Amino acid sequence: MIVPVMIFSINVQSPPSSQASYSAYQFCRALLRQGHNLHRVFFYQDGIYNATNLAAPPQDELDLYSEWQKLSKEHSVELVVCIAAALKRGLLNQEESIRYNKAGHNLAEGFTLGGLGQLIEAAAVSDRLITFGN
Amino acid sequence: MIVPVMIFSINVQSPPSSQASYSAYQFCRALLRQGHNLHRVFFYQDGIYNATNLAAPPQDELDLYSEWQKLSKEHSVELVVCIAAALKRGLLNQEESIRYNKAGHNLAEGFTLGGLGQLIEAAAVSDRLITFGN
Amino acid sequence: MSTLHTVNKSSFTNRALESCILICRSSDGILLLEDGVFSALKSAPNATALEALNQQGIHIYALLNDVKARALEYKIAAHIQLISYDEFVSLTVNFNRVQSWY
Amino acid sequence: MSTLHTVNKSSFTNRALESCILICRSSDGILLLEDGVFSALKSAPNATALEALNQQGIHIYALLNDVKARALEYKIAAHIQLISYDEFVSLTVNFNRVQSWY
Amino acid sequence: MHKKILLISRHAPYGNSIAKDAFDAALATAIYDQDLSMLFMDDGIFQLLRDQQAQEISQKSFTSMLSALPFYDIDKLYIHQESLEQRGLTIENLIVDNATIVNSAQISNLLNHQDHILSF
Amino acid sequence: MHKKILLISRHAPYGNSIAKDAFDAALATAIYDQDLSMLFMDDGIFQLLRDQQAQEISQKSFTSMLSALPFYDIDKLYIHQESLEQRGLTIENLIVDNATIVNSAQISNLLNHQDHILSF
Repeated sequence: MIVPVMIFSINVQSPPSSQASYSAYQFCRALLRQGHNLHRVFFYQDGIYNATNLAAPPQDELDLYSEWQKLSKEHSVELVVCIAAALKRGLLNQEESIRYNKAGHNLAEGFTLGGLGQLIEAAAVSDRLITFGN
Repeated sequence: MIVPVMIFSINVQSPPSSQASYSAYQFCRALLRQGHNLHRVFFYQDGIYNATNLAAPPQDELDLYSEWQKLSKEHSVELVVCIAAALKRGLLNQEESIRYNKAGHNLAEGFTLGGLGQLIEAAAVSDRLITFGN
Repeated sequence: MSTLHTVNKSSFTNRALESCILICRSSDGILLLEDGVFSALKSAPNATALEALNQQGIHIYALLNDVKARALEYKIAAHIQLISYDEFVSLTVNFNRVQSWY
Repeated sequence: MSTLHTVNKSSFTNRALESCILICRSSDGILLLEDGVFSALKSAPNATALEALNQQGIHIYALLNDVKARALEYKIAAHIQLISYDEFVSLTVNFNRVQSWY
Repeated sequence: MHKKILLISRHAPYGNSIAKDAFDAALATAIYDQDLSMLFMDDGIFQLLRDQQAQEISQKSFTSMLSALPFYDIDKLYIHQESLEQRGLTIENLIVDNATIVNSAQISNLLNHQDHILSF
Repeated sequence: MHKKILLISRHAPYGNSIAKDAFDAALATAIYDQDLSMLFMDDGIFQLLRDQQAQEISQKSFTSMLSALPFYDIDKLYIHQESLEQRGLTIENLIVDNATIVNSAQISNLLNHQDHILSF
C-alpha cells in the first residue's frame, strides 16, 4: 500500500500545563517520522505560552519548550505565534518590546510572531490542519 | 446588624484568559470596599500568568495586570506568586533569572515570588480562603 | 456550620454542578457565577434538582453581572436570587467556608 | 469523504463526547485521547452509544500511551482499538479532515 | 489556494477567551479570501443571544462582533438545532437572522464538504 | 495558628496539571503543620488507580506520589463512594489502602468540620 505524503499544519491552542500541548508535539514528531511535511505549527490562545525563553522546568520533568525548539531546528519547521494573543498575554520579541515600551522580551529562539493570516495561509496550503485544544 | 470584619485570602488558579481571574479581582475589590482585610492574594497554577510585566493588552480591553498592581498599591495587599509554578511557566524575578541563567525577567512590580507555604500561612491566619479556579 | 458552594461551569457541558448538588445539605448555599450562570436557566440540566434543593431551604444565587453580561436576566428560574459582587462577599462572611467547583 | 473526531475530555465530567456522538455518521471515526480515554471505560457515560456507533461501522480508537499512563489497559471496552501516535497520524491521512472536540 | 473551511464554535462567551478567539479567526479567514462557513453548537449558541451587556464584566459584547460579520462577507452561518432546543431557545432569541438551522445529520453532511475544520 | 483544612481533588491526572498541583499543596499543608484531610471525588478518583505508567506520556506517575503521603503524616484520606461506583471501580482497584470511603451525606458532614477548603 502506498501511503501518500501529505502537508500538515498544526494549531496549538493549549498552554504547556495542558497535555494537549504535549500531544501536539508528539503528533508532529510522528508525522515527520513517517515522511510527511510539517508546514507550520501555529500557536494561538493560551498556546502562545509554549514559546517563552524564560521557563525553568524541574530537571526531572520534560522540557517541552526546548523540545519545540529542537523540532524546529532539526526539521526546519516554522513555529509561528499569534501576535495578538501573545501581546495581550505578555510574550514579546525585541521589536514588539520596543514598540510597547516594555522592560524586556521573552520569545524563544525558533519561534516568530505572526498574524492570524499565517494560520489561514497554513490551512490554504496544507492537506491537513489539526487543532489541539484545551 | 453588625457585620464582622474578617481576614480574607484569595487563591487565584486561573490564567488571565479565564474570567475566573477577573472574578477574583472583583471579589477582592468588593471585600476591601466593605472594610474587610485582604491578607494575601496567592497566584498558583496558570494563575501565575497574571503577574507578567510584559503584557500589552488592546487599548479598549481591561488591563487586569495593571488592576492587580493598583489594588496592591492602594491597599498594601500582598500579591504572592507560587515560585515553583512560575519557574516552570517562565515567570521570573531578577534573582531567579540569574540563578537559572535566563536572558531576562518579567515579574511585575507589586508581585513577589514565594513558596506554597505562603498559601498555607494565608489559610492559617485568615478567616476565609476563597479559590478562583478554571 | 454551613458551606457556600460556587460553580463557574455551564451544566450544559460540564457536570461540576451535578456533583455539587450531591454534596449540598441543609443550610448550605450555591452561587452560580461566570459560565455557571447558564445553569440558572429554566431549561438547564439539573434545573429540577436545584429547585428541589431550594424547597429544602438551600438558597441558590447567581451573580447579577454575569447574568446581565450573558443576556439571561429574564430567562432564569424564579427561585434563584441575583446578587452583586458585594453581596457575594457578604455570603462568604455569613457561610463558614467556601468550596469552589470548577 | 469522512471525518476523524478527536475527543480529549472525560465523559464523566464533560459532555463533549455526547455532542460528538450526535454528529458522527457512517464512515467517520472517533479517537479518544488524553483525559478522553476515560470515556473508553465500560462504565463510562455514553459507553452504550459508542458501542452502537461501532456496530454501525464507525471505528472507535483510543491512544495507547494515554490508556497505559492512566492504568486503563485492561478496563476498556473490547470494541475500542488501541493505537500509537504513529497510527494517529495515519488515521488523519486516511480520513479527510479532523474535528477536535475539547 | 482557495479552501473550504468550517469553523465550529462550541464554547460559551466570556467565561474564557475561546469564543472571542474563534471570531477573530473567522474574520481572518474571510480577509484571506477562503470559503468560510461558521457553525454554532453546544454552548456556542449562547454567543448569539440578544441584549448581552458584557460591560457588566468589563468585556465587549458579542452582539457588536456579530453585527460585523456581513461586512466581512461571512454569511454562511449555521446553528445546531438540537443545541438550540436543548437550551430552550428559539431563533427569535438570537441576534442573527440569516443563519440556517441544521440538525445533526445535516451537520455531518456539512462536514463532508469541507477541506478543513477550525475547532473552537 | 492550627487550622482544619480539607483539600478536595476532583480532576483526572495528566490531562492538565491540577491534580499534580493539588498534591504539592497537600504536602505543603502537612509540612506547615496544619490539620489536613484529603478528599478524592469525581475524576480525582482516577489519580488513585494501580499500575499507572505515566512515563508513556513523559510524566511522573501518581502512584509514587501517593506512596509519599504517609511520610508527610497525611493519613486522613477520603474517597467519595458515588464517584467510585459511577466509574465501575472498587477499593481493590486503588493504590491507597488506608482511605475511608464516604457517601455524599458524610462528605457534607466532613465539610462542616473544616476551617477552610482547598478546591482543586
